[in-house]
Amino acid sequence: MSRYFIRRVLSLIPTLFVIITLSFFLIRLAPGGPFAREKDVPEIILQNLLKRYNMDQPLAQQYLRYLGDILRWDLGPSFRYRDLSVNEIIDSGLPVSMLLGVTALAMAVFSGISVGIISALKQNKWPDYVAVSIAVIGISVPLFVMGPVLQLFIGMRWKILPMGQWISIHGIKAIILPAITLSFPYFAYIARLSRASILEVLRSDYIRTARAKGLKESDVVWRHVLKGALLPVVTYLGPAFSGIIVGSVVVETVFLVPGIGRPFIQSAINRDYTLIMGSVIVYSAVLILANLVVDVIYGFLDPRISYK
Amino acid sequence: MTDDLILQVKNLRTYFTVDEGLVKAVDGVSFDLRKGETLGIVGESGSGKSVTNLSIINLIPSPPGKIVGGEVVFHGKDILKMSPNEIRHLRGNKVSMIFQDPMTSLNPFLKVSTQMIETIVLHQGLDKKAAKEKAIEMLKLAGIPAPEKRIDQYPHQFSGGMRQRVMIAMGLSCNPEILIADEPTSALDVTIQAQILELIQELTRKLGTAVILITHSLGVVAGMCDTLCVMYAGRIIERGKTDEVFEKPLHPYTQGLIHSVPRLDRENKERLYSIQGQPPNVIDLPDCCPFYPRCEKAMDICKKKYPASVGLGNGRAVSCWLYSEGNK
Amino acid sequence: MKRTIFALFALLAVAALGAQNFTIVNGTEPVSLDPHAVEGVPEHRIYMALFEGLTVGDPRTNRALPGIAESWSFSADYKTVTFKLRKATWSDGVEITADTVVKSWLRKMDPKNAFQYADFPAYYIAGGMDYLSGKAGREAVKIRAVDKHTFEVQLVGPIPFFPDMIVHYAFAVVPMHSIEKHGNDWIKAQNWVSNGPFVLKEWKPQERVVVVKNNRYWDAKNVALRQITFLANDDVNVGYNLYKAGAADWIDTVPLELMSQIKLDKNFHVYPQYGTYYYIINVTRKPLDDPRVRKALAMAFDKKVLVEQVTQGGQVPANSFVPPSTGYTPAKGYGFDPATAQKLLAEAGYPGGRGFPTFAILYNTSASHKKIAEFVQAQWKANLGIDVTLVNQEWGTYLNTRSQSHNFDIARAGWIGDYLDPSTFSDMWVTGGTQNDGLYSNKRYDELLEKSRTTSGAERMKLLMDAEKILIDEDMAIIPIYFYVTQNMIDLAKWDGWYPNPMNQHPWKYIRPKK
Amino acid sequence: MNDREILLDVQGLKMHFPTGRSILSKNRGFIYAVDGVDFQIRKGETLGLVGESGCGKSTTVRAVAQLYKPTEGHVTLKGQDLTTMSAHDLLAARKNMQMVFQDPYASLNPRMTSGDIIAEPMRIFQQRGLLDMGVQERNERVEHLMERVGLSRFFKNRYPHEFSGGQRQRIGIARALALQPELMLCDEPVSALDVSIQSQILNLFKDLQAEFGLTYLFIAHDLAVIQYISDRVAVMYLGLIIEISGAKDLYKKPLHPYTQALLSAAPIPDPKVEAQRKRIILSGDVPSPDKQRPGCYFYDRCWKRMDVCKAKRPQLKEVDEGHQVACFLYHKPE
Repeated sequence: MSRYFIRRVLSLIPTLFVIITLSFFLIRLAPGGPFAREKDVPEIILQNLLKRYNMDQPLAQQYLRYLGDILRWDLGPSFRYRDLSVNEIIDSGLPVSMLLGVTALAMAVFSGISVGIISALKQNKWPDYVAVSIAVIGISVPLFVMGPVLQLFIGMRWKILPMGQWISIHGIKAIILPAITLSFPYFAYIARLSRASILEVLRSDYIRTARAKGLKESDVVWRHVLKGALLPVVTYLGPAFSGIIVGSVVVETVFLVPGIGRPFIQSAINRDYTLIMGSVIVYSAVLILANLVVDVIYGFLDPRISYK
Repeated sequence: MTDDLILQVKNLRTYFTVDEGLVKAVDGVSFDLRKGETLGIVGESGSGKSVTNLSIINLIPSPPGKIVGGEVVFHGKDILKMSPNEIRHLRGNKVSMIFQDPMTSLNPFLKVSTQMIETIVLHQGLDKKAAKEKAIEMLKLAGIPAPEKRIDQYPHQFSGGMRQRVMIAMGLSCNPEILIADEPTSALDVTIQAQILELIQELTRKLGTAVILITHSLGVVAGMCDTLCVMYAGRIIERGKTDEVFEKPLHPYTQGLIHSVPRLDRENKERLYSIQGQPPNVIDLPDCCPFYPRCEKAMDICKKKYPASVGLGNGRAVSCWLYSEGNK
Repeated sequence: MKRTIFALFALLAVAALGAQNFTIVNGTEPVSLDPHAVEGVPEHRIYMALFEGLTVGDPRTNRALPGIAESWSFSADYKTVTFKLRKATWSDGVEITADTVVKSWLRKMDPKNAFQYADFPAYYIAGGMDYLSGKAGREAVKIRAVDKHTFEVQLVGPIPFFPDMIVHYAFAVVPMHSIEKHGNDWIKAQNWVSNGPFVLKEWKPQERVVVVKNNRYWDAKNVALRQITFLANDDVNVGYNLYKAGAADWIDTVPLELMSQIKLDKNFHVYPQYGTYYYIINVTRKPLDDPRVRKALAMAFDKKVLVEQVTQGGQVPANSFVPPSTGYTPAKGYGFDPATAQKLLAEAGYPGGRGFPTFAILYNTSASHKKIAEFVQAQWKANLGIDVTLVNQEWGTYLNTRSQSHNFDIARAGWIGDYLDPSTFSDMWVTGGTQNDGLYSNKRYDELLEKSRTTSGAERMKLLMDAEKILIDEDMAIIPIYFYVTQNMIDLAKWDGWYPNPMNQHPWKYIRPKK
Repeated sequence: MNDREILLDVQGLKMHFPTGRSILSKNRGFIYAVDGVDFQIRKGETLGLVGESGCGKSTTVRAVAQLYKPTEGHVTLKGQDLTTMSAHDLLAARKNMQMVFQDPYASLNPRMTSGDIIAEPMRIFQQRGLLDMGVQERNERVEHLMERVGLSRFFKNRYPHEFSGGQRQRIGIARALALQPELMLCDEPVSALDVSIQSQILNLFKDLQAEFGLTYLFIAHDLAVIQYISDRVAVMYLGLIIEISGAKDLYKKPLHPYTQALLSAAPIPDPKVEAQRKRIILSGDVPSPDKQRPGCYFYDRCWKRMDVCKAKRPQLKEVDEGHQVACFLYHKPE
């Protein structure tokens, strides 16, 4: 098991190397550059800037230098935010996004599974209809509508929770609305997923066996249904986690959360090469690690899978 | 003789509502089961044999299924009128089931020990340790080598035959009075089938358990069963002692069935007999003999009314107008 | 009775205290807090709170008021300016001297630092370009500390508006002693030193910048606000919601789709801005190389309808490129005149638009640019019978197409003046100019501009006005569409010292709660 | 019978499937699904292939049909070696060799009508220029085929789901017949069918053989079915043929201990016979074919095993006329 784990972690390195190499050259193929402005930058300034960021060197040399820096976990200075290195931007934003993301994912998983269970056990009765409707709303209503609506009512009208800004101002309460908003589509998806898979497991032969053994329905559900039914949910957690960490731009904007999503999106618009690279690396690493963790959890849940 | 009667199924009817209409999966099935008896229920797919047996301990998935009538009298009490609690007390305890596909009938996520112990703890009130000992003992009886070790494994670590042994051990762990075996060997190879059938026979004889064996294989019935019910389109069309039914099948369907199977012990150089036509569509079946479109001896009356069961003594009965007094 | 009055006073005090904190939704995350490294409006607002240059902008007119410089005087030829510095200190008590100013400006122009906008001072200060381009050392730059409190600049020509110009952050004076000590970390809150009415309290990237009153500011007694919070958010709707919820006191953009409702709000202030929205024409491409065609295009859509029905935000239809300002009357240009337009097009060889090749309008992806382009497209089709396609590109790609490859026919553009003088507009269109994306070239225009650099006063203005006549009335090198307006929301019943102005610059030291 | 031409000749057929999970892991394993199989089928003859699941009988048929590229060995159909052919020649050769599958539902495209399904092989051969047949002619042939396999021609516009299992298998057979093949490879064609339908289909196979002179390679796990349909029977165990003989001979006088056990395990639908039968109950399960063994593959479960069986693998040898067996009980190890 641990050997498997180590091997998987080591296999990150070539994967990341390929991703870094591809991204490094691909982003430089995009038209425009980090110093393009609506007010054109005079040639003199441009030359000075290129020199300052070593972009006057041949591309291969820049690439090797970048690889060297990466090995020392130095992602370089941001081209746009002159005072900040990419490391600093990630150091300040990633923990926020992590906190928000983990909270949101926890909410999504907990409520999604609960609703999925209720919905499946009461199939085609009113709790199921209610749950399915909520799930449809969750999947179809975009975050940039969901967020402001919550803001408007809970934050502005009823003043129950802060409508925006982060922990440094409002304390832990600040996390609730953005987390709910962020979790909603994931919650909805997990609810649907778990409903469907519980229904499928409920129809399976081994549940018939469990019932034929005289087990109480609650034992059937808790002991026999859930473990198998939650496997698809676990599989979904990998992409969900990386999506929720890096894909929280809308929520970060709406609720003024100083996470990593906004600078990452901005980096692409600004052609902030180093920050783009940083975001690609972080995103890939989060995705790969999340999938690894999911595989490990999967291995614990499903005895048929063994890791050698 | 009557004292031995442990289960009486009377006019059982289980219907399913599907988009296309009403499926009378089981439509007026009656039979008796005596202590220690092995009863075979033979029929082709869709004939209602499995639904019959799930209905006995009220395990019909509802919706879409519903037991609409009849009685299942177990030791004088109608199971169908019992509370859910009472039925649960019967299931796995007095009445056990084993199923066709041992691959899917055990929970792949739980150790064999967990699955066996929970039944024993539930019905016999043993503590977990004693239950585990009992479970090991049952596995040993079921012919599983090194049961102390294997009990802590997961189902996927067992072969198909071994899994069916586990199912049998689990099914018999609470000394049930009735073991319902639903196609227990259909998914297994011939040599494994022989092992499992022998095991069922040996263990139930030893424990005095009555067996309802559901199968589509006439060969399995011939070797295993004392009595036999032949089902067609949700009804029992013929029943009797196995020997008698095989020796002198009365219903044209039974006759056809027996003759259409190639036999190992004979040279089948002449053409096989075969029943013409297709199995009936069981949705919205009219009240006629469902076999008449395929029957070589069909008469006018057959398409108008379903023939009542005619008792011929010694547990022999047939539902066919050929044998109804009123018709002759 | 006494007690009641006391309680009333206490209440007022609390209210006043609450009102001494000010929050603004400041747009995008500032790229830096280092005044030399910054660019853009959000950064400028923070700059105005934290720093004070030699001069500061008048809150009403944006003209120069004394800052570090108590006073200034020009030489007779307007080529040399001498600034008299007041006795003021940095927030750490270190004195601000003329030497600091010299070092600061040299820092801005140092080619090694590669600061954006370094060309701005370098362009006007004698020797600046030589230094910036690395052709000469710092000694070439003609700025010097005459004595501890006297600072002298030699300019490339007579520039009477130089004091107005240096309100811009490109001329910031920075605490060189702190920079020398802390290096790049000097902008961290714990190392913070500045000389503006406020000093940095905290900077949480992607979240907010908080500044508090600088008690060592020379005019501290006239600074009313205690704290200003700059929220980093550029989503119009989020900003508007924050404002409506009372979580922000000032926003400078509003959601377009709510415009009809917002227009009725008494706290919504629209004011002409020193900026123009226009279409650049690639004058090297046929048939756009024909001035008659360009004029026909300019005359063939109704800007009045455009601003009233499409942009809706109170923008002013523009027939000239340079917005009007004191002493400058813009070119007359051409209004909506489809008949003449058709005639011109016919003269150019395309009667009724027949035979006119299809060309494209390029714009960066945005709903409002798209709406405008669609309007123009429809009007050109209706009034000239010509077909135009629309091409939208993502920001970086669009910039590249417009400024590097020049691979476009007509492209949308906008220009906001850096300082309140027509030259910030006129300079763009000289042959080979950096901003000359349409590749326009007219010898006479270049000559007039060149001449304007060595003259001053009304004569200079005349030269610039004549130049624009060539640019617009004769050549129609670009198509002006409308003058930008500022669209602020701030409750002026609550806040004093905030005045609408063409540069949309509102120095913080004047803003105070209304009594 | 023996004087008839050999239609299919299979020599040294091996089919090994790699099980290594990733290209990085070194210890790649193999499933030795078929591990050296030889047999011939003469024209008009039916060879039954019988064995338990995992013995390699399906893989053998698929490798013969070139659905898998055999690891080793040669498959010669009408004198042409299929394993060395070009793709185009192989397609042409397929005209003489068609398959019928076990699951008639899974092997029929649910979105095609039965008529289209039956016409499809002809259509494909037409497209490739291997057949010259007008649309009219093709339609007539489809109708003729449907009638011949016992389906009304009026059903040709129906979709597979509208048919019962037996009827679907008839569609599958009609499709296989479309190109008038000489050899039919039948992979458990009756296993999924109910008893009463099974006999109909078995009779159909027999009738078609008589009418068209077809040759069958026929797989089933039901020994009685194999006995009924086959002229000769080959018994497979763990990827090898362990006994091959005329059907009558094999059932009367099975030689290999495995064949004996297999036959004795199969139930006979007659209580009187059953009551008197003695079963040879084999212990244990069929081992997984994931390793090659030096000795007899049946050694672990054999009740007549000898020391030599563990060390050496018996080869298939003729011990009676037309009756070959791979067992040291009948011939000495070399």
